[in-house]
Amino acid sequence: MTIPREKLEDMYRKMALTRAFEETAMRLFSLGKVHGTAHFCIGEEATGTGVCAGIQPQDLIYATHRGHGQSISKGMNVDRMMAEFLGKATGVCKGKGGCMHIADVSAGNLGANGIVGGGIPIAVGAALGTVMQKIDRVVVCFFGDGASNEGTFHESINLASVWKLPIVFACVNNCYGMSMKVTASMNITDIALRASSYGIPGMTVDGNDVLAVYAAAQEAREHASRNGPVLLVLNTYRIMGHSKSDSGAYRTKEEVEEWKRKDPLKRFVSTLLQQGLFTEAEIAGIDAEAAAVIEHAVAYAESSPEPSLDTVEQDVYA
Amino acid sequence: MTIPREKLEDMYRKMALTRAFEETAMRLFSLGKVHGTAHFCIGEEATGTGVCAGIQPQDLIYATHRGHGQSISKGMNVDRMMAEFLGKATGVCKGKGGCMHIADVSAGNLGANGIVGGGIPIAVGAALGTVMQKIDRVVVCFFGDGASNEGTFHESINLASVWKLPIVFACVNNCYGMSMKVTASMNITDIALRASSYGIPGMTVDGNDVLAVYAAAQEAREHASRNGPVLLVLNTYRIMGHSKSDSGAYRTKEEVEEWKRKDPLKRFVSTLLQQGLFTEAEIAGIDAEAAAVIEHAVAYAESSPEPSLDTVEQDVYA
Amino acid sequence: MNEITYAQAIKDAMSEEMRRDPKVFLLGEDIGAYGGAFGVTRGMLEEFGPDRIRDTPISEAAITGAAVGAAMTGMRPIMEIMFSDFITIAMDQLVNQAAKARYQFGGQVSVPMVLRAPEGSGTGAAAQHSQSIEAWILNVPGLKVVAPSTPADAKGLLKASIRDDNPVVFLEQKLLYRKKGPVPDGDVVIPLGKADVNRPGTDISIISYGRMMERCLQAAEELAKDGISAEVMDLRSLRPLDTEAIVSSAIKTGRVLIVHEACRFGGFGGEIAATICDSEAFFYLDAPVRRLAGKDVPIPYNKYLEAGIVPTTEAILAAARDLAK
Amino acid sequence: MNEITYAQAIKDAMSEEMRRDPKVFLLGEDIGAYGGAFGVTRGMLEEFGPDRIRDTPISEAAITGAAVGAAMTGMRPIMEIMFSDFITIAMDQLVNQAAKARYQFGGQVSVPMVLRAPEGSGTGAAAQHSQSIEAWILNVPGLKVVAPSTPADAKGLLKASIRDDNPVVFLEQKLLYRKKGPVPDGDVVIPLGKADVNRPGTDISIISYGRMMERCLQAAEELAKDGISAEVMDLRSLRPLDTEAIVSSAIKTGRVLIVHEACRFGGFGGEIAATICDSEAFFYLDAPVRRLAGKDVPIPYNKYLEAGIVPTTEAILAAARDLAK
Ligand SMILES: Cc1ncc(C[n+]2csc(CCOP(=O)(O)OP(=O)(O)O)c2C)c(N)n1
Ligand SMILES: Cc1ncc(C[n+]2csc(CCOP(=O)(O)OP(=O)(O)O)c2C)c(N)n1
Ligand SMILES: [Mg+2]
Ligand SMILES: [Mg+2]
Repeated sequence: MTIPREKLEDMYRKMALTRAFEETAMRLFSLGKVHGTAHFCIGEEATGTGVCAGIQPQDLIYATHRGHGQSISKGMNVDRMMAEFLGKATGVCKGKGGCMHIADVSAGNLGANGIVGGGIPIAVGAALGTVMQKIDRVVVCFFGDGASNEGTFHESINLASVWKLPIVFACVNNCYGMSMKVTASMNITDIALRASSYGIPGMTVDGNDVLAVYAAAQEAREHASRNGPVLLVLNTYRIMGHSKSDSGAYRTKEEVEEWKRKDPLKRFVSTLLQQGLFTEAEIAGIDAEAAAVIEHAVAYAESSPEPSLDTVEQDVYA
Repeated sequence: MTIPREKLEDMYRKMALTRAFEETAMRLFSLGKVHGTAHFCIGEEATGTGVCAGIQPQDLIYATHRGHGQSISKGMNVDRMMAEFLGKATGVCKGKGGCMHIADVSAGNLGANGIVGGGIPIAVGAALGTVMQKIDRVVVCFFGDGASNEGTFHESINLASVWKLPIVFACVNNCYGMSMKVTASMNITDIALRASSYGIPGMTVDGNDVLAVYAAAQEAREHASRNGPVLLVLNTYRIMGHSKSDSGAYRTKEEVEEWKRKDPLKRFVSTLLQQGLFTEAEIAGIDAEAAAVIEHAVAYAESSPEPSLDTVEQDVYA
Repeated sequence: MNEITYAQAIKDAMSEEMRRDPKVFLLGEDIGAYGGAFGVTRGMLEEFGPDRIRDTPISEAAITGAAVGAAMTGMRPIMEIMFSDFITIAMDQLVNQAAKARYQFGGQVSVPMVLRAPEGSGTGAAAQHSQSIEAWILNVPGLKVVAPSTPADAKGLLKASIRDDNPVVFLEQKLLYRKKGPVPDGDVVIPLGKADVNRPGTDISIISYGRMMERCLQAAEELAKDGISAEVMDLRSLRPLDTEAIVSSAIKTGRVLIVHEACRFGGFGGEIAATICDSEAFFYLDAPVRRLAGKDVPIPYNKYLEAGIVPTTEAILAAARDLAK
Repeated sequence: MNEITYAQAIKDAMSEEMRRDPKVFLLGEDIGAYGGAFGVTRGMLEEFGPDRIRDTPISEAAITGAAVGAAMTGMRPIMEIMFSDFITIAMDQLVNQAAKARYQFGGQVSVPMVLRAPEGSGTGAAAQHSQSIEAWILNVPGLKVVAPSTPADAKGLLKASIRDDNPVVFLEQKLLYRKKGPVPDGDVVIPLGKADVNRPGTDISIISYGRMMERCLQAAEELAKDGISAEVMDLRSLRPLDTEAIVSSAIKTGRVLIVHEACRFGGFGGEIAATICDSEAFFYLDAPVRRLAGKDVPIPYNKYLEAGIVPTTEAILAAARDLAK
């Protein structure tokens, strides 16, 4: 695999930025600066980054409630993202959406969804619009292992398959849907098997290996743009609690620790170092840069005004 | 296969009764005696009869909008069924349900559903109740090829599979969902493939061969009662229009004619005759008996009173 | 001015809009060769082809979501739900997605789609195919809801709905499909949010919409014979609602009878009555604001029972006479 | 009499009923080891085991249908939908199946199930996790709908709901979960359909339910200082509705203010107002029947915006003062 250095650097930068964003977000939470909840993707960064790296700039993504990494990897402005997280007027959704509804249409991110499985049919619609408008574009729809048990998963993939739409169904299997282990929520161990219900290819990849995800995403995109839908399953793990209100009673500390050792950032770094492509100093530089970018975002967000109550009735209707 | 003669006779009787019921119902329609619509299963009789023959008396079925054969085969009283069809007070649903909502709880028929796919989760609930009440019983849930594209199909089978419930999902694939050919509504040719999404067995059988359906249903029931759900696909064909308002513009006459030649009643009769189990006279006797039973049902229904308007507010709440 | 059916008017509106704007397309179950369960789209496949008249599998949530997604990315889908009762299956996509996308994303997107669905009883289709479901979706900011009662309104309001940049639920009236009425020639668009005073009057306001309009007008005709001048108002668009027209009619007559087919309890009649009673009109009321609506039962199959649960012309007449006393 | 939280009261009701009746069981997402998104079922798995406290995959339609089917065949399921907004996904099963089964099958079956779901804004969860959805399901004959405002009511009404032979939607109030209140010891069952006059009064009736009750009572307290005697009524059960209590309070005071958190347009306030204005109480009204409700917008994320769209104590006070003038 010969990936240009800039591409590798960009991928690591996105992962580092995601991690820094979330660690900062958690700090803001503990400082009582956030009203609401958040769903962190720490440990899953290779999925959003690998997939977004493997598609094209004109492609669209539909993100999930656990979508910080997906959004950042698709090129979202973190200042406006952080401002949205803090509910500010300068937020990408003017403070009305919050982190469960991050969207950045200009960057091709059509929005995170608070309804598990709720975004899947919508992504199919965007793929339909793509074909009908004869645009050279693929849609990527992210969703979780838990979401793959919703009826919308089934209806949507079936519909996309009969219409042969250019869409990649990217299932981030982080082993849990809230507290339910994936092995308890379904009777199969490889979610990609479900592709066979729709006569489309299913692919399973190690979701903690960003290079593997990247390669798989490229292949899936290629297939989708020519031959229709692909189900791409990315196996990974959710390190943090489900959301801010999770006591973790449903899993063991050992299990979490085991997966912490598989940290996708560390893993990517060691590959990059081993292959002599980057030096430790260069990596540290990217990390520092990510920290600075996020620091800037926090300053931007914190100094931004709250939205005025006058705006509350705006944008209900177009 | 050594099936007792009475069993064979009972199976043929149910099929003949179903056919007679529907042909009579169509006549009543053309006489303007029916308000509403109906969905006929002519050509599909082997599915309802074969499945109901293969299960036990204590088992429950959930029927579909095309459920005359399912209901009759489960042992429903045709007088009260015909009365319901005509909306009479003596109807099994007191004239409130009509033929889209035929149910006969005393005979283990928990009801037909007007919502495509709407009965599937409910059948799962009955199977859950079965297990929780430690009853020796299996639930059979009928639905169509079209229904297998509804989200409820997916959610329900998945739920039943993780709970290993005693349920047979009986998919009557009659090649069409209203006007949409099954090959256009999904990208696979064997619906039983969908079982693999849930880690349960899928079985496909010639739905015009009542003996094959019977054998498959026995096997499926056996599996369901011990090891959990089975998806049993019965391939057949809808000879009549979808409902009373179908002009048939979406298929060729040749296709229909071809399937008419595969009539499940004729086929069963020729097997019975060939094997020397029944004489032509005996078959004619069963046919005549079926005609008489249905004639009686019509007389019963026609002489029954309309429900009084006083009853209209009854049974909204228990 | 042509006499055409309500179904034809709907088809004409769609066809004209599709000829005008390549972004408009149809999706739904059995809308192609079959022509729709009520024949509304018959012939459209032949004119527009399968790319723009899209038959779908039986998957209401996916169909609705597909419309939302297509609308968010540049298309103007018209989707059909075969019976309004089945909106329940697509309810999340309609209510939590279509209605919310614009607001929750801070105005970044709009969702210009129309969801057409027939409602009402009278066809012997029983509890799951006969409901009038408007109240279930009228408490959802972000949606618009329309329920035309004549071919002319059906055509003009559907054109407005298709051109609207918001999700519009267009509730067709099953029993009106075969009714004929005059429809003006040409590209006539009727703006959403304007009630129509079908018959002006001074003694009592009868406010209704949809299938009940015909009965209200018949009752008004009878009332005239008694010397009672009834004003009959067709709301046409339920959200946005023409509160101004409602309030001024109530002020004028002082007596209001609200009529709808949907079940009474929790029905949209409550909103209309409350609008009047919390307005200036309150001070002009000479009698209680009366609601006449469907009985609070699921729709029964038997035709006498089925007919017996919706307001009849006689019941409207009796209520109006009683009110006007 | 113990001081316990609203969440605890709900858990106690379920636990006591489960001990009493082996047919009662729970199903829903993350109700087991996790204890439910709001901790309501915490500890129940330990007491009752996984057979009766059933964690499900994320499949709201199947969960609801499973409850319907289990209820039709002898069990008494209590199911949880994590946020009331997600009822939309299960809407067909609730509205077309649970509510219709008995009627359309001519009384052959009953569907004794409870669907619990929390509603309301105030948690920073934005448009898809904060709605008050009661109006969407109140126009459905066959369903009952309950919305308790105190721990005591939550317990007593939930017990009644579990023992009811019909599908009951039990709408819990998210922001009340942690609030404490006195709950009588023992097996106290509060019948559905009875409003509670929390505070009797003579000058104005404030009619509300759910989370807004607290604010209505605060406002009444303030009004008393002005010499205005406000009667505050908690409807508790929305269907069946205690119309008698509503009408007689309106007759007594002649001035009515209806308050709810749900969006105003098409909200349940309309039914309450219409009930009054089409009753004998109409003749006793001294002022328009006023509704104070949530703004007609999706729920925004920002906490000031979010707080700004629901009626505040001050707004209730101002409206009441204005009405009582
Ligand atoms: C329809 C719906 N049901 C339930 C929830 C509550 N909920 C939010 S996230 C979540 C788990 C989703 O699991 P998965 O799809 O695997 O995504 P993950 O959270 O693991 O990223 C649940 C149950 C919801 N938001 N929407
Ligand atoms: C949810 C829903 N969508 C659509 C319909 C209209 N409809 C009734 S039967 C039918 C076809 C169902 O196809 P299938 O499941 O294959 O059963 P079949 O009619 O072929 O027996 C359709 C679309 C319905 N009743 N319910
Ligand atoms: Mg997950
Ligand atoms: Mg079929």
